[in-house]
Amino acid sequence: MASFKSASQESAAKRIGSFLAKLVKHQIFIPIAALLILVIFNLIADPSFFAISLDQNSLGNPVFSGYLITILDNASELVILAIGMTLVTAASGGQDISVGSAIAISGSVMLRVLCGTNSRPEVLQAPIIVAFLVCCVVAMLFGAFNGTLVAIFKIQPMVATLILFTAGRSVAAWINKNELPIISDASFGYYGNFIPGIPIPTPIFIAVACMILIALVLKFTNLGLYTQSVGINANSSRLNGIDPALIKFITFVILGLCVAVAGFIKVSRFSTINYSVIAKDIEMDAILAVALGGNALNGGKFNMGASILGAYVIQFLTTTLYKFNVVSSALPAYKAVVVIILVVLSAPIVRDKITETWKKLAPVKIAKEAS
Amino acid sequence: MLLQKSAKERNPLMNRHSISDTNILLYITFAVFVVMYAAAIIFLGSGFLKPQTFFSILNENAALIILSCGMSIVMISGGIDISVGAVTALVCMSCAVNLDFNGGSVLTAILLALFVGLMFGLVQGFLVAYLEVQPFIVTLAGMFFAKGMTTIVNSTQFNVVHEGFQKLKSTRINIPGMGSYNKLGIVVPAYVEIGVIVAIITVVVLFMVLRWTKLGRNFYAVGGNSQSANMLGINVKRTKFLAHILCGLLAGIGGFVYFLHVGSGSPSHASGAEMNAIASSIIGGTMLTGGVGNIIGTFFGVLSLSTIKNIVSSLGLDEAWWTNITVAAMICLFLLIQSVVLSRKNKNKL
Amino acid sequence: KAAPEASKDATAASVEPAAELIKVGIINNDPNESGYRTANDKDMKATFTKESGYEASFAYSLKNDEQIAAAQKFIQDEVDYLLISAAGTSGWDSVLKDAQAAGIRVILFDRTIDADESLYEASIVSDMALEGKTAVDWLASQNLETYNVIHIQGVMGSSAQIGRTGALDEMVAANDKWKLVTQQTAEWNAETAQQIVQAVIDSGKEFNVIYAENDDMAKGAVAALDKANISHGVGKDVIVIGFDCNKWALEELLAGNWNYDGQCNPFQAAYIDTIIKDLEKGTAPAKKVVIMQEKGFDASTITQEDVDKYGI
Amino acid sequence: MQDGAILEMRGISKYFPGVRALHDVDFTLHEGEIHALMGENGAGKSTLIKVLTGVYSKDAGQICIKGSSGSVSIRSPEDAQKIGISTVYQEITLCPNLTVAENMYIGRTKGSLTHWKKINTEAGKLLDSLGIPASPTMQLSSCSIAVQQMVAIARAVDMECKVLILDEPTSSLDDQEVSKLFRLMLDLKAKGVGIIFVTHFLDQVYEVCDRITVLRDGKLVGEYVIGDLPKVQLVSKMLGKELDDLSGIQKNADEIYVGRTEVPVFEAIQLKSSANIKPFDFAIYRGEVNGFTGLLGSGRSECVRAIFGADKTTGGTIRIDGKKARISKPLDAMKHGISYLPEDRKRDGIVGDLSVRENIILALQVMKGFFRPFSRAQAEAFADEYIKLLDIKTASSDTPIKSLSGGNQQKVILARWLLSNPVYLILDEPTRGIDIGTKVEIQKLVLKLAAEGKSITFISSEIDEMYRTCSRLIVMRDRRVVGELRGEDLTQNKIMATIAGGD
Ligand SMILES: Nc1ncnc2c1ncn2[C@@H]1O[C@H](COP(=O)(O)OP(=O)(O)OP(=O)(O)O)[C@@H](O)[C@H]1O
Ligand SMILES: Nc1ncnc2c1ncn2[C@@H]1O[C@H](COP(=O)(O)OP(=O)(O)OP(=O)(O)O)[C@@H](O)[C@H]1O
Ligand SMILES: [Mg+2]
Ligand SMILES: [Mg+2]
Repeated sequence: MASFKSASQESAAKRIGSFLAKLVKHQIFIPIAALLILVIFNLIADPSFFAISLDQNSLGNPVFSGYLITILDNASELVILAIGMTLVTAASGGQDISVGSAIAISGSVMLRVLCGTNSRPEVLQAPIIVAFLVCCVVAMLFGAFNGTLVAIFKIQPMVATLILFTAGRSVAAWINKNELPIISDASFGYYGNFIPGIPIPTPIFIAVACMILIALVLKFTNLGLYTQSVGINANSSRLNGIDPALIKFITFVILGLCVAVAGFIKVSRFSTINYSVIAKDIEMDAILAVALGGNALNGGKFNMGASILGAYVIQFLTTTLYKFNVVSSALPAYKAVVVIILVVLSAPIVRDKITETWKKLAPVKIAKEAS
Repeated sequence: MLLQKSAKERNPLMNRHSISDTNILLYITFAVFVVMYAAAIIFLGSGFLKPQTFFSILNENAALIILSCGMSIVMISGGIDISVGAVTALVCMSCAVNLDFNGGSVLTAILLALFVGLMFGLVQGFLVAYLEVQPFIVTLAGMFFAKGMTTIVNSTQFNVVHEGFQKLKSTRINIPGMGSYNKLGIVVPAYVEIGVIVAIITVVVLFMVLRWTKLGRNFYAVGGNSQSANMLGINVKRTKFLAHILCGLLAGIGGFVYFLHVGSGSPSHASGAEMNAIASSIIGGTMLTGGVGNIIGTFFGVLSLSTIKNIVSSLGLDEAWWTNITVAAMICLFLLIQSVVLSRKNKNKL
Repeated sequence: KAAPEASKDATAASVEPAAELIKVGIINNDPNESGYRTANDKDMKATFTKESGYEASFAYSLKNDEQIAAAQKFIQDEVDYLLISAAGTSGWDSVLKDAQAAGIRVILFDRTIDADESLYEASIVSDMALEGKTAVDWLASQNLETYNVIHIQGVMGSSAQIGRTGALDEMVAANDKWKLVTQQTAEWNAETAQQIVQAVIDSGKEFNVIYAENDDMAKGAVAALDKANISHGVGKDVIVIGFDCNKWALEELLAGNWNYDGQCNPFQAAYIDTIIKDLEKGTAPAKKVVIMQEKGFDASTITQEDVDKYGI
Repeated sequence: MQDGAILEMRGISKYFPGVRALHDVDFTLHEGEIHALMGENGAGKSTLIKVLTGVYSKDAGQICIKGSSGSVSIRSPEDAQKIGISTVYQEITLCPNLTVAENMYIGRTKGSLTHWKKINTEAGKLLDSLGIPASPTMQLSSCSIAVQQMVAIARAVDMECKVLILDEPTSSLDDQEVSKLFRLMLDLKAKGVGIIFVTHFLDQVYEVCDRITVLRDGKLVGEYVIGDLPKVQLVSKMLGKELDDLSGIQKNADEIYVGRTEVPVFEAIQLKSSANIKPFDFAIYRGEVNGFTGLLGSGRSECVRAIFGADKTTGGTIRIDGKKARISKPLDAMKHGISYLPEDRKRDGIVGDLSVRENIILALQVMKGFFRPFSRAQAEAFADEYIKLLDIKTASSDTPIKSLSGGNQQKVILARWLLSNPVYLILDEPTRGIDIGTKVEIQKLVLKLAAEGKSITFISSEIDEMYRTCSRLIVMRDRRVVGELRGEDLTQNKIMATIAGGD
């Protein structure tokens, strides 16, 4: 009897072991594990981290607040950029480092259209939707510029986008002649903050909409197959009728669109812009999000969900560090340590080792329990 | 019988000396640099005619040259290191604190610089080579870490007053026959700083290492195709490890040269230097995809990049935004020339 | 050559300004950094024109090393004066020595640097420490029971950050009633400032003062307060302090949403102009270091005139 | 260790996720012998070699080498080289960015410096002596795949070694090169080197080998002295069943195609491409199988690439079903019902990280359109159908194609093009690296497709194969079409003569 029991337990343990091994091997495991680690850490350190309360804001509208809401809210732009960055990375095997600058440009364009010639208009000079569309077109044009350099002229993405990275913020300043446009119309602020009566920050909705959109696109078109195929082997792809240059170009244009949306949220948050610091260093975070999602930065296969989770991990981490009041200037050092721990844990070699030890340990544990 | 034609007859192409990708990119860089400088002399005149303008470029960029060399090496071996700028700042700050507050000497400062660089190289190299984590992420974390550590070491900026160091810092090597008259009619000799000598030695040594040593060739092989390199009997992991160590060490040396040039510690030192180093390497013909590159090219890459900036500041642009836009446009032009020439060459090959 | 003669024959030059333009190389931070910088750059541009006898070249960068490289270039281009608003305080002495050797005179504006006084003719700067002290003194005069301060710093190591932080740090160290709820750098960035304040709000910690080292960051902080329905401004829960006197910031003050704004005067060009004219005449500047006149504005006393006059 | 044994492997096992690549395999290599390692695609030959040379770590087993007591641990190809094992892997494993000479010497020279002059002259000598048409200073990536293969061989045989491993070295070589290689192998054998030789060409095995080890499904079938094992038995040992009769393959009567007047399915007039071939005329009719033949590098591949639009066409006209058409990129050709199976599978064929399923449906999917992806179930069904049809050995249709054995990768690519149901199918070396059983299957398949009315162009380095399947051969020399053979001209002798350019 006893021996039977232990045998069945052993096989159960094996099953659990192999399930875990499979899970651990799966790409999305990395950001999930990272999130879990952060959640557990916060739970132990201070459970109130997860409290969400319904308050009224200064306009008297009900709003949810709490760290979780803050994380979801603040991660929105990053999530949107991570979507585009994942596609660019997959198809071209490189990264776009100009997204921060491009956000400055698209934000500047948006405000320029809304403000007209006067930098501090009483009323909006154009409907927001028009401004947004113009801003989309401009951002996609800049995306197309990067895309052309990469796809047609075969310049490596990081260098090709270095051009816009260098010029972008100056272009943004030039668009508004260095004026500081400020929008006083409250409705413009809805998109970066709250829509009256809805207690959840609007950027969350926009981010979710983008996620749904990309999920639909990936499901109902071959974008995923084409980008991956081009990223893995452009030669083969061409011989199968895919135009690698076109696909690379398209991913950059899509990233341009993502930039426009992110830029819209950013300028809406404060109804104004600061050319030199808006979306500062966001390119690094966006790339980090892709990498934390376990995607290879030299192109090929990708997992969009993992990238998006990666973006949330970054914001979660940042907010956690703020919460624990880490000495501001030393903050990057802590971030670095966490990132390193995460990527090391997710390194295939390390994960293989972990599964191995787990497999070895599991029967021992069961045996102990049985005896 | 007829099937026994000699190999040469059968393949008409084989006798043609083919220029490798590495070399053609180098030629392009060199040519564009010369043309650009000549154009600057012709159209912008005075300043560019003076030898010291060129030497100033060297003085200002000695550290960047060294950092870019390290960057080129990791890039050739198929990786990237974006921590070098932040490591430079950390090196400066550590050395400054060591000299002024901890009673260090120039020697201890140099050792400290090398140590810091080496440690970054070791750890990053280990993670990249042996745990196979993507180099971009490892070194991004390295950059964050170095940034944080710099302010942990000391959060404000200050000039170093240490005497021995000041002496070293103000040592100038005059170049005979290249001086020029100043406004007051006195001859100002042309000079380079010690850092330039270090940089040139680095360039020459590394050029030889990459060209003639086994290790150097292994960098190319691993960058070209690491799987193949492994099967050719090259220890890929060790090679990558060494590339990062070398890059780290060069970041240490470059950091000290930077320190010697500015003579101060500050958290904002060398910010963005990694991007300049990457851009210089690429302008000099190193490919981010690995396996292609040349140190001499990198050297000219740095010079080209800063000449571009110099030209822009001499253009007398009236609005601030033109500065960056023009710099970007010129980089763009440069890359386009490179790209077009390269694709022409590849077309001819077929 | 012509240049040495011109400086020897200084009187001629000043009598007939159109004949011999004075070459100035102006090294500034990028004007898109902030409203302050934009105003400062405009002021310089408006002053150093051909009409007033100058041939000005500009170089912009937020990076110290790029600025130094630009300075070297101006030296080789043989400008007569080098006007510098340094991005960082350190690392300038060697290039200043080169300028001296080349017979080029240096005038610092807006920002001091850490170098021997003999290396420059004059410096026209804001006293950031004083700005900080004025603000902190104003805050102390509010006689709050306790001071729980959220301190949002600028880019670490910039002279504005050092000066404005120093005053607050001193007060906190010296006084038990003053506490820092958090002290973080937002690097002049409104978004980051918002995140920092948001984190404090989410944590439920008590605070009643926001000390932001510039207007942008104060704006970010206030956005976070608005979201959480924490009142701020005159007679409200939280005191908001900013710096730079952007016009929109002073309007916030006028509306009673903020409490205090420290001025940072960007208009140094006129001073520099006089000094150069003096130097050309052969007279040394009256004062080597000119400290800009600066005020602090209290929301309860500010007027529309102040906004129009001092807003930038 | 056995007497005279130079290498002994005992109880070797190697598992990949979902695949038992090797299970308890023994292998013994004697001094001065050529030992054939045989088996179907996916039998585990390459895996055994990679385990031996330290590319993969083994899950169980021991390796003993003469000269070192006890079992040795080989953890990397570097270790293997040090012990005296020199290897040519199945997939060419050289560095494309380095020169030919450097590829021959890197990783195996002593000292820490590279003597360029020395390696260039030595490489030059070696290349000349082996008749390899490449100069030492050429960048490897500009060499054809055959030349690369020969460079890899040159590198391996030049090494001072006790054991030489050749994993399908002959798959892209022509007869001349092969016989040169065999002479080399015999030389080395005389010097006491043990050679492991993997190939799917049975004739070659019987020409040079002394002993055969057969693997099937990762397990050892047995070790035989060559004289004891006739071909037929060897094949049945490999396949685990009798081979279908080769004589069953009968090409269509060719006479009917001579001087036919109907409109060709595809016709090219003075077609020229950026790949530097002389303009050529070409036509293919419904239900016809024809082929390009010629020496290595004579431009066969370039011709078909031009037809498919894989290289940029720079002149000439194309008619499809008599109507003028423009093919400027592969997609145009695909839309006209043309399919092309490229010769360099690794570079132009597979999309390594994608699954077998995605690789199979890729071409059809592209033709169907960007906005109309196949449903998962549909893709699954297609994949399963062809995995079964071509007997592709894969753990599942989700496995990334790069972890399949070489021959099975080839089958996947074939499946891809069959699935797209072409009118005109171009096969450039479709049987390269495919085992004898499947080879026969493929030849049959080609003829079956032709019988169904499809047109096929077939290129193979094995004249035999061409001879058996094609009813018309276009002969190429020096990038020029020099003749066309059909009907009774289609004899081995005539073909050789035309290729060589003799009249
Ligand atoms: N890296 C890998 N990951 C997973 N499976 C693998 C890997 N390499 C080989 N396999 C599997 O191991 C089995 C044996 O493959 P191997 O390459 O040794 O075959 P082979 O005998 O060389 O065949 P071929 O004649 O086609 O080259 C195959 O089923 C293959 O799918
Ligand atoms: N850029 C190039 N530089 C040098 N040689 C080249 C270049 N391109 C092609 N060749 C040579 O041209 C020859 C034509 O190659 P191709 O692939 O057409 O030969 P093939 O007749 O198909 O023979 P196989 O497929 O058996 O190699 C090759 O031998 C190759 O060496
Ligand atoms: Mg094989
Ligand atoms: Mg061919």
